[in-house]
This record gives sequence, C-alpha cells and structure tokens, in this order.
Amino acid sequence: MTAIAADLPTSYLTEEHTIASWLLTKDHKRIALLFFASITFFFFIGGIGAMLIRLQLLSPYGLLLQPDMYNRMFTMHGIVMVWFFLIPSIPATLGNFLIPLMIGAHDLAFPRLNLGSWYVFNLSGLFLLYTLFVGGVDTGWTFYTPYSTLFANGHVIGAAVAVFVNGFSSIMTGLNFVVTIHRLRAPGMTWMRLPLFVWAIYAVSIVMLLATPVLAMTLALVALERFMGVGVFDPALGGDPLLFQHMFWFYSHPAVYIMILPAMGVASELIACYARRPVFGYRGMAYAIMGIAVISFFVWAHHMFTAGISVYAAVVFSLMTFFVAVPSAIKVFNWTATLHKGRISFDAPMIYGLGFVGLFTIGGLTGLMLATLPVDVHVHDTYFVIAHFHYIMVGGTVSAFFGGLHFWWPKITGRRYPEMWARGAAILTFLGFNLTFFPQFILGYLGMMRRYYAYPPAFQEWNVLSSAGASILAVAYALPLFYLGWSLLWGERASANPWGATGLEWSTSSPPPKENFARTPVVKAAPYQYNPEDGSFVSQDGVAHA
Amino acid sequence: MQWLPFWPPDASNTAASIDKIFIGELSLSLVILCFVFGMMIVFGVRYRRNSAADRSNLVKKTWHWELTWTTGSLAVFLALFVWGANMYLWLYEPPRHPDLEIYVVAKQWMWKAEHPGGQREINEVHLPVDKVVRLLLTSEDVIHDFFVPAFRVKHDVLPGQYQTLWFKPTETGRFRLECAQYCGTQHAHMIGDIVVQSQADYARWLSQQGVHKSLAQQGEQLFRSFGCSGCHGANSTVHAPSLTGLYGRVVHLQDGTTTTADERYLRDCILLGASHIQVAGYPPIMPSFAGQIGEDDLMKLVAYIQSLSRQQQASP
Amino acid sequence: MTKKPEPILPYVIAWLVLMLLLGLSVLSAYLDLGFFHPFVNFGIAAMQAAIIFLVFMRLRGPPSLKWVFAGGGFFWLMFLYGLGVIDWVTRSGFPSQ
Amino acid sequence: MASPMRSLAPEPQFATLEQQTETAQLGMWVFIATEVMFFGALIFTYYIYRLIYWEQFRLAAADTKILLGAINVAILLTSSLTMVLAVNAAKEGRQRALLVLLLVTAALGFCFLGVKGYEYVQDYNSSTVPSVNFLFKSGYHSPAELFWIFYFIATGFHAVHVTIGIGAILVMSWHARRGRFSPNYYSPLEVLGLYWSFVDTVWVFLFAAIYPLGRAIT
Repeated sequence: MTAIAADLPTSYLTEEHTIASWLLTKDHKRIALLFFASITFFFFIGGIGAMLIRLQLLSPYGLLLQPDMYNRMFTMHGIVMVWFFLIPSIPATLGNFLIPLMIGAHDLAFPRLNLGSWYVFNLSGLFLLYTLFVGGVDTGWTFYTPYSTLFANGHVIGAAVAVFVNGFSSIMTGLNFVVTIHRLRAPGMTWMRLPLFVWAIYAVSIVMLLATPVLAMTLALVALERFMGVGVFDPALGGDPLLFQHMFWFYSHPAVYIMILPAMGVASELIACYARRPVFGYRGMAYAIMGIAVISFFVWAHHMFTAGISVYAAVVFSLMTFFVAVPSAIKVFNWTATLHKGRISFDAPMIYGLGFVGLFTIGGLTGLMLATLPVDVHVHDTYFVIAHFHYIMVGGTVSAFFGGLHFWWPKITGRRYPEMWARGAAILTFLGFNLTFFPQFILGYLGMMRRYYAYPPAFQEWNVLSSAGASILAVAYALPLFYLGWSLLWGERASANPWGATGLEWSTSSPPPKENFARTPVVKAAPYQYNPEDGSFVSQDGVAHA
Repeated sequence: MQWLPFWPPDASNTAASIDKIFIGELSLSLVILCFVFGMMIVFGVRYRRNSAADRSNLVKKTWHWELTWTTGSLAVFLALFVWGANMYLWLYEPPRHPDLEIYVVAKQWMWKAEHPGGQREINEVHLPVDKVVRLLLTSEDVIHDFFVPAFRVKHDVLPGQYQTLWFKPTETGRFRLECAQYCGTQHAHMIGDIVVQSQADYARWLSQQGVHKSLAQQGEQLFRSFGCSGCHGANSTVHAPSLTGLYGRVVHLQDGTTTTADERYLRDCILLGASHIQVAGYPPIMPSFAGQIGEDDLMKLVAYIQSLSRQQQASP
Repeated sequence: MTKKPEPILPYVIAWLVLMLLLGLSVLSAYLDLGFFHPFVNFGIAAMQAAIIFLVFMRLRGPPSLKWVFAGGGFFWLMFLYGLGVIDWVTRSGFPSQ
Repeated sequence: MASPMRSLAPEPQFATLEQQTETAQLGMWVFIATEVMFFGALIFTYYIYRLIYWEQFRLAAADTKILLGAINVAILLTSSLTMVLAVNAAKEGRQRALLVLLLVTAALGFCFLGVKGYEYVQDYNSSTVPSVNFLFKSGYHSPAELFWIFYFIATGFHAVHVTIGIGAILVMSWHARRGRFSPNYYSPLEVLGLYWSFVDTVWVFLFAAIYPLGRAIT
C-alpha cells in the first residue's frame, strides 16, 4: 500500500512508510485498515466453510464430507463468521476509521488500547487457527452443554479460549468508542447532531460492554468443566444445562444486534446521501437504535422456547421479542419514507443500502413468525431459522458493510472505484443472496433440520437451488476484491467530498491527514441537511454547497 | 395446504392449528413486504435524480407519521403475541389423562420407546390414530430433541430431567421423527418413524410383540429388587409414605411448600432421596439412588407408581 | 507545589464502618435467618460496596458521568437475574423441591 | 489505560490535561461495569443453584473456613484504605508517603494471597476440592459439589484479579520511586486505585455468597 500511495499528497497513508509505522501505529485510521486486513482473511476462511457446506448439501446422501468433518465445518463457519467477521466487521473497521472523523476528534480516547485491541483480536485468531489445525471443534458455534463439556470429541477448550480472548478485543474497542463519543465530540456536536452511524456505533459499544463479559464467563465455565471433568453445568451433579443456555443467549442474542445495529447506521447514511434528503424522523431513528439496544437484552430466551424452559417464561420472552420488533419496524418505515420526494441516484452504495432494507425486512418479518410461540415450536432448529438469521446477518450486515465500504472507499484510499463493476456486484449480491436463502425458508417449514449432513431425498431440489445461489453469492463477494484492488492502483483520484455528503468526515481531504483535521472543526448544523429541490446541501460544519 | 408442492403433511390436531397461525402471519408478511417494496420502487422511479417530480413541501413534522406506524405495528404485534401465546400454552400443557402414555429415552444416536404394555421399539413409535398421546421424554447423555414435522411439535429432551409432549394423530401413515437438537457425529441419523395405525391395527401390533409383562409390572419387579417395597410396601413397619394414589396428588414438604407429585417429582425423590426432598411428617431416611438406576429402569418404576394411582381411580 | 492536605479522618471512619459491617456479616453466619439469610448477607455486602464506591473510589466529583457506568453494570445485572429467574420459579418442577 | 508517562502536555486528541485525566477515569469506570457483568454472570449460576438447592448449599457452605475468609476481607478493606491514602499522598506531593503506602498496599495484597493459599490447603485437607479429592460427607449430595465448584472458580478468578492488581501496584511503585508522579500528574495512580478498590468490592460480595450461609455454633 505504501508504494501505491507514494505520489499522493501527505495523508495518513503517506505519513510514514515503514512496516513498524503500521504495526505500532496509534492512528485510528491505520488501525482500521489493520482490522480490515484481519477480518477479510477470516471472511474468506468462513466463506470456504460455507462453500463446503453448500457443496455437501447438493446431495442428500452426504457424499463429500464425513459426518464428523461436516460437523467441524459448520462449527468453524459459525465461530469464524460470528466472532471473527460479523461482530468486528463494521465497528472495528468503518467505525474505527469514521467515529473520530464524524465527531470531529483527532483520534479515539485511548489509541494504545485501540492498537492493543487489534493485537488481541489477532491473538484470538491464532488460537482459533491452532484449534482448526489440530482438528477443529464439533459442538456448533453455540457450545451447548453437556455435549461440549462431556461428550464432544473436538478441541472445545481451544475454541473457547479463542472466543474468550476475542471478547477482550470487543470490550476494548467498545470501551474506546463509548468514552470517545462521550468526551471527544467537537464543539457544537451535540447528541442530536450526531450522524446516525455514530448513534449506532455508540449503542453497539454499550451492548458489547454489557454482554461480552457474560459470554466470557460462560465459556470460561465450559472450558473449566471440560478441563476438570466436573463443572457447574454437569447434569449428574444436578447442574442444569438450561442455565448454560440462558447465560449463552444473554450474550448471543444481543450479539445479533451487535451485528445488525452498525449496519442500520450505515444504511441511514447511504440512503440519506443518495436520496439527497434529510433522514425521515432523525430523532425517532436515534431513539429506535437505543431502544433496540436496550430491549435486545430482554429477549434472549426466545432461543429456548422448545428447550424445556417454563412455559410462562417463554410467554414473557415472546412478548419482549414482539416489543423489540417495534423499533425495527419504525426504522424500516422511516428508511422507506426517506425516499419520498428525494432526488434518488442509484450508485453502488445506494443499491447495497436499498438491498439491505429489503433483505432486513424479509429477515424481520420471518423473525416475527419465530417470535410467535407455536410457529417457533415447529420451525425451531430447522432451516427456517437458518434462513431467517442469514437474511439479517448476511443479507443485512454484509450488504451494509459492502455498501459502507464503497461509500467511504474514496475517503479511506483517496481513489474512486469503477462504478459499473460495483453496481454489478451489488445487484448480483442481492439476487444471489435471495436464491441462496429463500429456498431454505421452504426447506425449514418442510422440516429439514439444521446441522444435518444428510437429508431426505425429497428436499434435494430446494437444496440444489440454494447451492446454486451460493455460488452466485460467492462471485458477488469475490468481485470487489478485484475491482477495489484495481482502483487502489489505477482508480481516479477522489476529491474531498465526491458524493456531496454532509458529514464532518467529508470536510477534510481524501484521504485525511494523520491528525484528521487541520484545525478542530466547529459544528453548526444538524446532519443530513440535503435539499432535494435543487440538490444543494449544508454540511455539518455549517458550509452551504450549491 | 396439501396441494402445495412445498407444504409438509399435517397429521395431528396440533398441525392444523399451527398451520393456521403460520398462514395468517405469512399473509400479513406478504402485505407488508409488498407495501415496503412497492413504496421503494414507486419512490425510486418517481423521485429518481433526473425526474421533474415536485419535491417542494417536504414533510417536516414527521412525528405523527412515526406515531401511526409505531402504534400500528405494536397493535398488530400484540395481537399476534396473544394468539401465539394462547396456542403455545395449549400445545405445551399436556392433558392430565391422556389415552396413551409412551415412555421415550433418547441416547446418542437412537430413540428408544416403551409402550405401557411393555412393548419396546427402537427408532420407531407405533401409535393409534385419534387418541391423545402423551410422551414422557428423557435422555441418557446429551440434549436431543423429539421432532415430528408432520405433527408440527418438537421438544428438547434433556439429560437428568423429564419433559412431556402431547398430540393427537389424525391421519394414519408413516411420518418422520427427527432429532432437532445437535447431538454429535451421527446427529443426522438420529431419525426414525412414527407409525400411526388404525386402532385395530395398533392393537394387533401390540399383541404381536410377544411381551408378557407390562411396563408397570416390570416396574413392580424393580420396586422389589431395589428394596423399595421394604419401606413403601403395605406391610412395612418403617414409617414411609404409601405410594398408592401418590401420583398426581399435592405433596406437603417439610419446609412448608407444596408440590405436585408428577413424573419429575418421582424421579427426583428416587434419585436424590430425603436429603433433598423432605416430605412433611416423615423421617428423612429415604436413601439416594443416584447412579444406581438407569433411565430405562427409572421409567419403569415411574410407570409402576403411576399405575398405583390408576388402580385407585378405577376402584374408588 | 503542594496542595492543602486532605484530612485522613473520613477515610479512617469509613474503614471502621466497613470493619463493623464485616463483623455483622460474620455474626449473621451463626444466626438462623431462614429465607432472609441471603438478603441480610448481600444487604451488608451492598452497604460495604456503597461505602467503598463513595469514599474510596470517590464516586462523588467529576466527571459525573461515572455514576452512570458505576451503577450501569449492577443495574443491568438485575435484568439477567430478574428475567432469568422467571424460568426456574415457574418451571413445573426442576427439581421438584 | 493509555496515559502519558513523561510529558505534562495532553495527548493530541485531548484539549486539556484535565480532560485527559477525567477521560482516563471514565474509561476505568466503564471497565468496572464490564467486570461487574463478568463476576455477576458467575454469581448468577450461584444464585440459581442456591435457589433450587437451598439446603445443600447451606450444608456445603458450613464447611468453608469463615475465619480465613473474614481475615481476607479485613486485609483487602485495609489495603483499599492504604491505596486511597497513597493517591492522596501523590496528589499532595508527599513522595515518600506515596511510595510507602503503595508498598504497604502491595504487601497486603500478598497477605491476601497467602491466606487464600493457606485456605486452599485446608480445603484440600478436608477433601472438598472437586475433581481432585472431593468426598461426599454425610449429608452431602451431588449439588453440594456444585457449591464447591463455584467456590473454587470464583475465588480463583478473584485471585487472578488480585495478582494483576499487585503487579500493577509494583510497577507504579517503581515509577513513584523514580519520581514520575507529581500533584499535576498522578492519573495512573487514581485509575489503579479504582481498579484495586473494585477488586476489593468483588471479594466483599464473594464473601457474602460463600461463607455466612448459616452455620451451627461450634
């Protein structure tokens, strides 16, 4: 990257060229790129797992992988994708890069901690890779006891340690964001002037801080039980396996919102910018984000409706789940309303953004079905659930991640990407995704179970369709690697504000200088002051643009 | 819905109810989906960048719109919740007096079922049509899940605990039984068949199994061989509660609380003994049988104690 | 530059009160309080924690935002404890005590 | 937390040194909130099991060494006092008092670990260490072992926190000896003091959970 950027004006990329200047950097922008490299690596590791799963399921008889191997494969896919890609995806890369820029700060509050977070993340990654090398783990990413503690034949302790250490990285990043957003906002940047992306990252950080320690303790208990042979979840001692599930989901349900909330933030930025219109109901959107973050903690046992919990507890958690759907519904309707009387252009990030809204809506509506107790009794642990959460996490989060990456690409690298290729990839993503996962809803209702390496032959047509979609999706996800890589070398130089967006990050040069802003900006305007009538806008530092 | 190429068979009273609520939600989702996608397309075309559409008088006050769709979705969600919760309580609350009780023990990777008459089968459960069936489920090792897609019911099967599940098959035929909770290497092969037969066929099948002792009789044998009858028997001099009529009754415990003597209670009493469950008015001398009785035998003992109550009901 | 020394006395008093509460806690071990035992034990612990937070950790004073985080963890635990326990107290008999 | 060791100028992202100091403190408070959740999750397992195995937990807890536990509470409470006095000494520029108080705090921390170790030996001698030499005494049933598992995991995690704290205090003592701190700059000490007192608070709660569950007067 250093050679590429050599002829650019002085920026964070060209400030220093040594390897040490990258590996020991305290600059949040460089750390964001380091994180980006790490999670890209893990995205493709997890992606290989997904491809093997889909190849295996082409045939009902499980011809490709032995059952034990298949179990290790979906476990690896789950662990890698959840903890090593989705959770850090938007916060640690785009969030790291953009939060100080968006609030007009020179850096995060604790730059050393930020760098430490990256090292801890990689350390946990090494633990995970070690676990995979010595044979992997076959518990599923949920580590359910007593299977994981007493019966599994994989390397449960290695995987648990990897996820435990990974939690520290989450906590360090979250702590940094919370303190930064509280203490380092530029003069005039009141809470109600924060871009929605900042709101989303703030909410996510709070969730990370409050939920991750519970997971850390839960997995520590699992690892200790496996190591010692006795433990607090052991049914032989009167331990309750459901206690593990309660504690696990107390983290892992909010973790779903750790994955989706930043995506909502990104989508809000994209839609407002390309519709050239203020976000419909900014306040409502901000409150909805916080509302989702809070209520997400009260719904965890909806993963356990058939697990043997008390029916009354199940009813309470079902009610809570319907409550958390309300702010999500508000967001969908507000995004749609933002398009009304806009001045809409369909650049690649906008296609990703609208794709996000569409896929999130489908994911959300099927989420309502899962919140309905008797329907969940039927489709729980079937492909219906698989399809539902892939619509949220892959259709939602990954689409928004790619959208955000394209949107801020000129800011990050100082180069434009090839627009036509990007639009092609965005459309391909949407189509491939639906082809992959929509058949799985049908399979699920028919009764195809998750984590089966072989299945009744009657389900084969739908599975073949799904695998075909997965290959399209793989192409759509690999394409950006090439054309974005191309743009690094030959892409057109980007101006400071190529999209005409209002955020503070666009008021500094592309790519930004090391200290972000020549002088600390003063915020004079609310975000998203676009005027669709003539396409003019007022950026947050108060400058009017024609 | 059988005419649809992607609809599972529905073969129980529970299936029809769950299909109803699912179809309701499916239709609602379609309406919302058409609305959202429709709006996105209409706005996208009408307000594309180069169109000359009027963009003046932008909605400034948004709160009443937001209030509309907030209360709207809240009302719809609450209605769905009430509908669902109501059905769930019916679905997961087994009837007190089922027509038939089947005892199921799951282990890696098979289903073992025992009929009240003592008939045993593996990975197959024969049932009569149009009878209310109640299952008593437990596991010998990890968590499994008893799932019959055609009946739309599933329930996790936990080690060290009893779970119950009920349904009434309404169609004869063979239906898939699956393990729905990931349980290890051969999880995908922990499958079996539910064979629903006409009541005459079922009776014939039962009689062909060559079983001479019912489950309760086998339990009675164990009751003696484990020495339970020494204290709980009719002629015992030890002050231990009589078990006749115990099942289903309310029990008063030493600490002042009460509990219902269901299968779980019986199981805990046998396994944990008096140190854990102390019945009011009796000395704490019941020993613990933890680690001495397998899940199969426990089920037989439970079946025996249940039968003591049924005899009493039959001859009041 | 030396600031006016801060008096030691309030800290020592706080320490004495903490010790007194510790004594109470040990004493409570030998009483039969039945159902209220955990309430007494954790009540004393909560008082001790409050004193440590307020005096030794100077919860009063800037930045006032630290109140939110100091209490936030405990507040959030209530949701885990409160919602979590619903399951066990209403479950039909695990174990049937 | 990230705070400058040498210069008295704030780091570039802060406007003033005061803002930096307060931010560092806030960071520690946020971290404490996560620690509350960490130990809170562990105590959640205890809370549920105590609820359903009330009598077994009381029986098992009666075999813990309450005297040693109480001595340890007293040691940690005292160390909290010396720690806060050390911070005050730094604030007032009394370098020698600062060093002495820091070392006393570290010494008390070592005392705590010593007593804890002695208690572990006693527990071993009375055969209550799960998976090593656990014996079911009269009245004990399987849930009693759950109590002892909780006991060792909770005290173990706490001891790790104490050890980290002692290490940090020793590092700070070294800096104090070299005169790093002044009335203008003592933020790392203040942050460390928060951590140390919090570890102390954790022990107060663990004491309440483990020792005084009701025991007969012997």
